[in-house]
Amino acid sequence: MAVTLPEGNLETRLERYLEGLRNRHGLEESGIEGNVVRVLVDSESVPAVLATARESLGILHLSFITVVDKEGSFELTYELMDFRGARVRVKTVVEGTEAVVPTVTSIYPTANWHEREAYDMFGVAFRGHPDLRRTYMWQDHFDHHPLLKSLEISTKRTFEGLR
Amino acid sequence: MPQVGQGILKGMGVTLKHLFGQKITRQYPEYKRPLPERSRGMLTVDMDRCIACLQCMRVCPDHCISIEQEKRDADGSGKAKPYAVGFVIDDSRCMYCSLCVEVCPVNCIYHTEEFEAQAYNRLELARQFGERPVDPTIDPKPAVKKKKPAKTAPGKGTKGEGGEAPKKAPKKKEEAA
Amino acid sequence: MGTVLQYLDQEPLRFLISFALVLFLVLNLAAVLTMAERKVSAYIQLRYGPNRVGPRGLLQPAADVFKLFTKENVSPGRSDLWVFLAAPIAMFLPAALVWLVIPFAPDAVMANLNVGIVFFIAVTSIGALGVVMAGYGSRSTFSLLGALRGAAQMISYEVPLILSLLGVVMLAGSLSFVDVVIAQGDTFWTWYFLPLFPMFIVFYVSSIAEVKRVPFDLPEGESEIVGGFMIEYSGMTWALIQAAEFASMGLMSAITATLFLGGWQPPLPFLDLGAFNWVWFGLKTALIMFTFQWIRWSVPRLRMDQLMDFGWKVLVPITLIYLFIVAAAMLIFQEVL
Amino acid sequence: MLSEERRADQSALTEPASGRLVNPDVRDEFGLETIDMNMGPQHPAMHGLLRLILELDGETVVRCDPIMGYLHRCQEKIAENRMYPAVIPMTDRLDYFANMHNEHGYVLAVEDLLDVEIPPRAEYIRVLMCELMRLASHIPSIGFLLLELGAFTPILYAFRERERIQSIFEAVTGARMMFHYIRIGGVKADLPPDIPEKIWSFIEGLEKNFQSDFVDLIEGNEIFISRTRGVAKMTQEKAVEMGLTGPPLRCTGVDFDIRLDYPYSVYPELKFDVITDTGGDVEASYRVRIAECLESIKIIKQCLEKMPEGAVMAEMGRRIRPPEGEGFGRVESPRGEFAVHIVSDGSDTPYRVHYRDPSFVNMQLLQEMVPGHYLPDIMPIMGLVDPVSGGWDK
Repeated sequence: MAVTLPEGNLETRLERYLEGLRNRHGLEESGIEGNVVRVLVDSESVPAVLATARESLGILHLSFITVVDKEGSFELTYELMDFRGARVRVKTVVEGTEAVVPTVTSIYPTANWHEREAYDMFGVAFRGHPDLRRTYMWQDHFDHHPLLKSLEISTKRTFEGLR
Repeated sequence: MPQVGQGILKGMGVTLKHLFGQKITRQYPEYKRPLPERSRGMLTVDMDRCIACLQCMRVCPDHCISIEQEKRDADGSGKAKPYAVGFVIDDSRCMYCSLCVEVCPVNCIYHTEEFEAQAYNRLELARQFGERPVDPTIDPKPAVKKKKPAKTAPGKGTKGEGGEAPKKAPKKKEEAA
Repeated sequence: MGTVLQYLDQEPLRFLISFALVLFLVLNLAAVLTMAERKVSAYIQLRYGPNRVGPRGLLQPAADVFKLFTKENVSPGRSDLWVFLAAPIAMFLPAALVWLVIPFAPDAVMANLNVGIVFFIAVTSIGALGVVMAGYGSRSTFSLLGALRGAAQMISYEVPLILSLLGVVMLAGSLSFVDVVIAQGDTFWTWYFLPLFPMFIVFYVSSIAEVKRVPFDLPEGESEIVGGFMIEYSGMTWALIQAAEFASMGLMSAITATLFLGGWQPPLPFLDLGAFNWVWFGLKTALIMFTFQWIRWSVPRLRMDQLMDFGWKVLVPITLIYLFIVAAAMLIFQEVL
Repeated sequence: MLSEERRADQSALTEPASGRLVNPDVRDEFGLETIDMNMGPQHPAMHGLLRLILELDGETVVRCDPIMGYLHRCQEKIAENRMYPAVIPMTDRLDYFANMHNEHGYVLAVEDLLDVEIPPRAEYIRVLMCELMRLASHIPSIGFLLLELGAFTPILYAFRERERIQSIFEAVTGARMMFHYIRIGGVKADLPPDIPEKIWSFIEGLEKNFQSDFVDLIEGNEIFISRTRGVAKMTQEKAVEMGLTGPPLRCTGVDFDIRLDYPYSVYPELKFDVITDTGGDVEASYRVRIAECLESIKIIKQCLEKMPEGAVMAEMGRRIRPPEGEGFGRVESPRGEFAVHIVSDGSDTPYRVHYRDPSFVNMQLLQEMVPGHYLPDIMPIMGLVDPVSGGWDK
């Protein structure tokens, strides 16, 4: 079972991706920047957009999911790569401090751990995730999400005055 | 399976060759490898040249340098200038990133070839350089303030605090000396 | 065992002395072998090995033993203590006992049993019991897995081991080690490793498996089950297990040298050293031991299913077929002679 | 011991997305229960601090659940509280077998924000260092694979070569592991004058040893083949689905290499091949790593030959304060795609730094591939993924 990698010119491919995404979904914002197709979508339509990207446009690789805490809202970046020079960056903004985003694990199975990590670090819950546990932090007795801006860490010396 | 065992025998040939080959162990405590010029060992300070500008203290990501500053007319020019009366480098924190060496305007802090930093007590690793010992357990740097976007960097406007903190009497003078 | 009891009746003093001698020899052999193992591994790996204690590190085994004696003997909280403590002894004793019947030189054999080979087979198979005891007694998943692997492996590999011994017995016509050595003659082309070459290989391979060394060290499986059955041992109990391993390794080398490489016999008649013929025995044993160590540091380890496949589907058929060939050849040549 | 059909049955039982059993109460034909086993975090053969919760049916693994976080330092939070240049020494601590690549990835992301022109000599030095680092990572990882299979010797031969590379690094950067060498806008210092010669002689020595110590010793060994061939066999689709990159992906035959497909630095000016293999198992990944070492040697030679003269640091201000925006850096680290995403708010500390570490993503393979294999097969699968503790735990 070999996978087919996209071929052809980079520009035409980028155009194709942009058109393909535009035609099927109501995008809030879109454009091409260098070798990146930038797309801003509503958080509920993320799985649909990613499904289009994988199934009909043939973008096979989900590189990472970044969550940015904007203090009041979360910005999620899904970086997709087609293995041949083109990138698709799907962005979505979720309001609120306890965000819930639909999962994309059924489309990109590799998102499993990315989403677990995002949940662990930010408390962003992914609806429909098969195994939403913490990745790094303790499973029980730890209620914080370390990368939230509201969690202040001490930048002083560790163990100050303790030795 | 025509060549069963051939691969194993070939591998055993390689090990047999090495059995009689040149050994590469260095007998460490007796033989010490010459260190290259750029090697980054433990830090040391030339206190005569230090102008107590506190830049190394501020840039240090691990908060391992503490400097106690005082206005003093050290060079006899009749003008009181900042003078480092206490200077401590805590090797138990230092990560040898060399940022302080690069930032020093008078090249008075530099890496030596010394790298054997072992002690029975973590406090013994805090090496004092000034005339007066500084308590290494107290952090002279303020915590990073939460910044607003596009504002000046943390660290600015916090000058002076650095010198004040360690002025409490050092608790463990005997170890500092 | 009747002969042993007879011995005890007749010359109790001699028996006790021999047994003490054997213990002394085996323990020393284990110490020397640890040293040799470390040196060989070091030289293969471009290192020097232990070289700090004594001249060229030769006193390292003494230092090790001293260290192990002074260490606390920790046993796991919920272990079956008596089984846990008895297991190293059950492993060590068989490895030491068989040395009683090994002929070092024409007259230097502590108990010249006429069923020496049967004695050897019977006693070594107790070793598997020790492994199971250790694994069961420590009450740890890793130990249990190691013990089960060990039991399965040692029992499986006993089959080709015994079958390959049958060839020797058939050729020599005797079950006594001394008779086997004498039957091999004092020229190296009449030694049994040439006419019985496949059996020699099978015996060698299954003896590696029997002493649980790479590539058959699954019961230990350092990178999978972290020492397996001996994971919970420390101090002297651990040292005893270690001594048992090295003793049985030395034992297997000695048996290989005795049965296939002519024992104390010199390779050519004019090299006969008379009373010093045990030197030949020692040299041959040392050579086999070195090959054990050489293999140990050159190859990776097999998996359990592959190990079983190899034992039952390769070694056993080879031995059976060759046993048949040997029997046929003997029949034919007897007619001719 | 389970029959082949039963093993196939059990892999069908596992759900594709997470690798957890739909029906965890698996009993074999005698009604015996499975046993739980806890491997790690203190396990001599485990790559770093990883804990695997295993469910065993005899020697067959029916469930494998990796637990991470024993080395988690929250590097991303640390980076948020540091100035841009002071993050570089911390990236060294991420994947500590590919420090140069981490630095390079982070620096590329900051330069993406800043829009600076890097002097060509600095670019060549970066590539030279990165390829040396790749050698210093691939060679020990071959040794680790063999170590886990029970052969102790190759790891020492591998470390002999790695130590030589580290000596070169020490002469260039001043440290053997935590280099802090690649800086925003260039590299810290030019190569010392005698270094090209040293690298040439090292490469000559390596080429002399490579065949015997890493190919002859291992490749044809029947035990090695039987332990690795067909273990963790995966299709291209599976590998792509899992998000694998680097040698684990290339060993299935997908020729994806960021150095060629998403070119950065001076890789477009250099000639090298993407190594692929069709096996898709542990043995194939070993062959890919061996061949990539040879490719790296090729790149190092080209770098040394083409090395231009000039400055090694771009002209930039002392204080680095990128404009608001986002920066991406992506490099091909020895383990796969290492990507850095920086969000800047215009101050001199980053607002958010995200590291995409290949060890972390590739480790999902364990959850997926291990069930259905025997217990000893976990170790070669770890050798296929070759994760590094500092990488997956950030």
